[in-house]
Amino acid sequence: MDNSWEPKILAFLCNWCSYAGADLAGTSRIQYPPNIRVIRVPCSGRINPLFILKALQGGVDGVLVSGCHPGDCHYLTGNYVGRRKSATLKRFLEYLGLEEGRVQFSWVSAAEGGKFSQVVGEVVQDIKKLGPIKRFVKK
Amino acid sequence: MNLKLDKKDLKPFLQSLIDEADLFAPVQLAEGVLVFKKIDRPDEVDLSSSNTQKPAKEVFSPQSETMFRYEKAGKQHQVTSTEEVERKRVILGVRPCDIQAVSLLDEVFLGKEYTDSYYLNNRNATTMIGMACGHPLSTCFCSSTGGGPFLRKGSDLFFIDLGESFLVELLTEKGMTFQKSNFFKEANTEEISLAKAIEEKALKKTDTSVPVEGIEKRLDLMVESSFWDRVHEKCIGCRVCTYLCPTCHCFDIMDEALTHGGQRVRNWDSCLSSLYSQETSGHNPRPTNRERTRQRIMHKFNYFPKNFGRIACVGCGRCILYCPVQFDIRQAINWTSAKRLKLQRGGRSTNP
Amino acid sequence: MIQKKIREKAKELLEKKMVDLIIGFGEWTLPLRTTPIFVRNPKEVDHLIWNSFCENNLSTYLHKFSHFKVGIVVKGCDARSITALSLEKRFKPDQLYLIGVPCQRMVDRRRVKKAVKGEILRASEQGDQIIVEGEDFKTALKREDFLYSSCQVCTHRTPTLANVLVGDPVEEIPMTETHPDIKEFEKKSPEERWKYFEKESSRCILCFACREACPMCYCEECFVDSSNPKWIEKSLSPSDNEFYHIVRAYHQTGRCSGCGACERACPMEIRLTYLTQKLNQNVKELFNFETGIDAETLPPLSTYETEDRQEFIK
Amino acid sequence: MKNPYHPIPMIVKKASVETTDRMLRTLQLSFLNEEDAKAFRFIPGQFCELSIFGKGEAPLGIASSPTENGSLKFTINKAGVVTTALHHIEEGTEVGMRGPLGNGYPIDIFQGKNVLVIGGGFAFTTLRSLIAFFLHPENRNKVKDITVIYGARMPGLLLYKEELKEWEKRSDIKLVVTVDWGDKDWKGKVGLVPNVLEELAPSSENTYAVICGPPIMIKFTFPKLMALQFPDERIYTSLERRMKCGIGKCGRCNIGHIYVCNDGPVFNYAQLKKLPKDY
Repeated sequence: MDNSWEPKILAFLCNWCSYAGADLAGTSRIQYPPNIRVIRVPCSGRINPLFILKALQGGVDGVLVSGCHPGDCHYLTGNYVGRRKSATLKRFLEYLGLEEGRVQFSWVSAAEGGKFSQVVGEVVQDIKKLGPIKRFVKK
Repeated sequence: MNLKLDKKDLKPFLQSLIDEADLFAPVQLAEGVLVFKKIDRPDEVDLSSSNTQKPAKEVFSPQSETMFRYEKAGKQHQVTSTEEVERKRVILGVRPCDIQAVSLLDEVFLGKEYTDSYYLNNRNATTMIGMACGHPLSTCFCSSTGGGPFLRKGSDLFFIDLGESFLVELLTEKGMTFQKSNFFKEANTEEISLAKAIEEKALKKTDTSVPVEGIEKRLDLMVESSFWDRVHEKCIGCRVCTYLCPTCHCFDIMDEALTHGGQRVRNWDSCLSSLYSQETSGHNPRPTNRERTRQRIMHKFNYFPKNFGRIACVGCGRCILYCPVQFDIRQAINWTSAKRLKLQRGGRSTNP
Repeated sequence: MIQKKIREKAKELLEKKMVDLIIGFGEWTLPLRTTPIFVRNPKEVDHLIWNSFCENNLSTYLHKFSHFKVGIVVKGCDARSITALSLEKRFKPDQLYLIGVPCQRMVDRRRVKKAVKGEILRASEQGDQIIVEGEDFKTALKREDFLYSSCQVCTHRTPTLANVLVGDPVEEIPMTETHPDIKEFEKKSPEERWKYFEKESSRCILCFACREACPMCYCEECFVDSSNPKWIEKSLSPSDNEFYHIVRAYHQTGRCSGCGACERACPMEIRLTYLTQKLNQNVKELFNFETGIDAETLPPLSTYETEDRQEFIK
Repeated sequence: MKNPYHPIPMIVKKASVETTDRMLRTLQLSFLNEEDAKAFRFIPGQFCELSIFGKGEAPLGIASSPTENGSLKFTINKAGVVTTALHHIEEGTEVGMRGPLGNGYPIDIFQGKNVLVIGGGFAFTTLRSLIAFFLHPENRNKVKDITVIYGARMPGLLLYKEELKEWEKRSDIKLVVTVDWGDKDWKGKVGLVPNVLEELAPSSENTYAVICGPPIMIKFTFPKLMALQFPDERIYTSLERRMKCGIGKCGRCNIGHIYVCNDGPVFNYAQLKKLPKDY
């Protein structure tokens, strides 16, 4: 594979935890790979599966959805509802034959700058292994 | 002079067509699912089935057709048209119903004040090789709608399947250019009379009982009839009949944008979809399935004859065969007529 | 027997004016098929029939008759669709009267057609056989061999929550043991699986018959019709076709009764039930939920448990 | 042969917001190519398909008069994707235009007659074209009296306010502007269009009525015209339907066998009566 290829990853971060976590990583000077492009959403429960699919169709190599830990949701239950959507969507996409790891999920709180950096690092590693997205992309 | 093409020569013949032109012919996408497609290799062609799912109109008015591409240049745009057809085309294996349907599309796309350039170019570039329908289905009623399984009108060449060979008739100037073709041999009298026999048998088989005669006048009186309250009931508005109909020609124009440019495309559309006539304000002149079903039937049997003097149905039977709920257009026509004619299989239903 | 009971019940409901109309199946012009019919007059109940060709899910029509009291002939799957729709508050409680038929499972007309040479002009049922006749042939086929794939794996053939059951309940198979073709499919590599999905959806002509045939697809505006944001382009491109089929199926998560109406409606014979069946299996495994079994449990994506599985979340 | 689906390139010369609710914006377009400008001939009542590349096309009535050379004016109601984009477009940007499409008002039939123009809301655009055409010195003697009744919901929603003021000063046109609800600065008439018509009671003798407005206004104005003894053939109106191609090919805008885009959009009431009530 071409070594110069760097994956493009879209990250949906919830406003209250993960986005703040990313912010903390930044202000604490914790390094993480520059492959992610962030879209801030009110809550991980706000994620419509259409967003993830549209991103993949548009050619991003991976999608990360990150929200508050269970029990910490600013809207009390948004991340619980989101969790069910995530679980079913992930399973379904993998069943269809989209590679495991293209779409990933995490809980990152506002205090977990370190965890955010670690999660992004792992996701980038996973997707580098998978290579550029070929299936489903609109040519 | 009558010619024939031996089936063992079919593949080389097809190859010669591919070398000369873009060849379109029926291709099997899955077991029993056929469409007209551009052929790359002769063995893709499948002439065994009686008709394709998607009609041959697709070659002339494709389901998705790019009208032009544009490229952004500052505050202006560079527009590149896609109307030219670069290579000659041959379409092979078209059934008479589909050919008759093309002549109806001609009326729409070529007629009146405006000529549709895309359609015209597709039409002009194409040589039409018709294929006689030796085994019409029970749902075929082309003989009722002014056509027939052996209708030659509209074909440049006409093939009749004789089992071991095809009898070939050259019908137009475009067709005559094939006269010198190495693949065609002279047919003997036996083969000619065999073709006649097949023709007679097929003619007997197609349904001539569907009462389309005078339907325009009958429907004139039925616009506000309670007839429509019942007719639409079983229709789920799924559009299959309109997409698979060889005479339906409605389309939608859309822009597809990319970062620095994009294209304007047109896609088939269907009067059975609620969005089809819905205005931006939310007002819909055809708000329910009742009005939309009426539009479908009235357009084919009343509006179209008013504009062009012919009904817009060729009796191919696709809408009957593929309708998920068995809406039978023959029965809808029957019901407009005082005398309800019997079909081969007398059923009972509260709707057509 | 069942047919007679359906007619009797329909007659009673219409005569007592308990319903405005009965939606059921009638005989019509094509062999191997029936057609949905709408009976309003008690004298017309003899049009109602029952056989192994009653393949439509009639609950689709309930959206059309939302202002009427409707009596409806339902198979197991249709009844479950109705329960699922009731959970989504599509009907008033007393609006429907379900005439439940324990289902013998329906015959796949396409498979029958492909099994014989020549056009089938007449078809009938005799015991466990399907007799098909054409111009120059007459063949008996074993009914069991020609069932719809969605019927083969059906787990609830006896309608749950019907107002009346015509016929004796049939023995059910539990869900865990079924879906052999899903098991087969899952053995393939992701690449092969995607290839298969690609091939199937490439035939799609975006006629949306699968959507319209589905009782659960009743959105005022389907995502494909939205112009702002525009999720998919409607010109046929492989990726947009796949997008449509992924979302159409996924939107059925926890809502699909597995009736197979989508696949039966498809003019291009695209396999669709292998998608929705898997979704059903997923919600069973993850949330122990089966669509339309009871009228209280909320569909899985409308609710949550704090203890839901989350091992996939980093 | 010219491809009827290819847009003519136009440049947005001037853009201005018409109404206080900012939902109506007038674009003045000029031709990018001289030969297109020369070839373009239209009559009031015709429409064009304006397009923004990447967004799509929308049919819009021409608001300028053929007598105003060199440019075209459109007043656009912000409703869907394309019209919203047309609201955001900057001056100097290229847009596409296909047209003129449709039949337009029957100028020749109006010759030597009185013309009564009744308009409501933003449907006034093509009526403005018609009025401006007849007010042009070259054309003013083609028709006799011109009477205009124009209504809007509120004073702020009136179109072409400056022009209305000018017309009011002229003696060769009788203009009545009315609003449903006045405000503290409004000195003009307050009242619904049908009522104003009744009050004004113009003679139907030798007169053609042209009426264009929201369906509810049309519904109540027609009976008033009938009461004034306007025969069906002398009442003209312009219809609106969802359109795509504008040239009678794509379906969808038909009412019976008539295609609004190509056979219309202007019809007289006698013609409309013969059509199915499909609008």
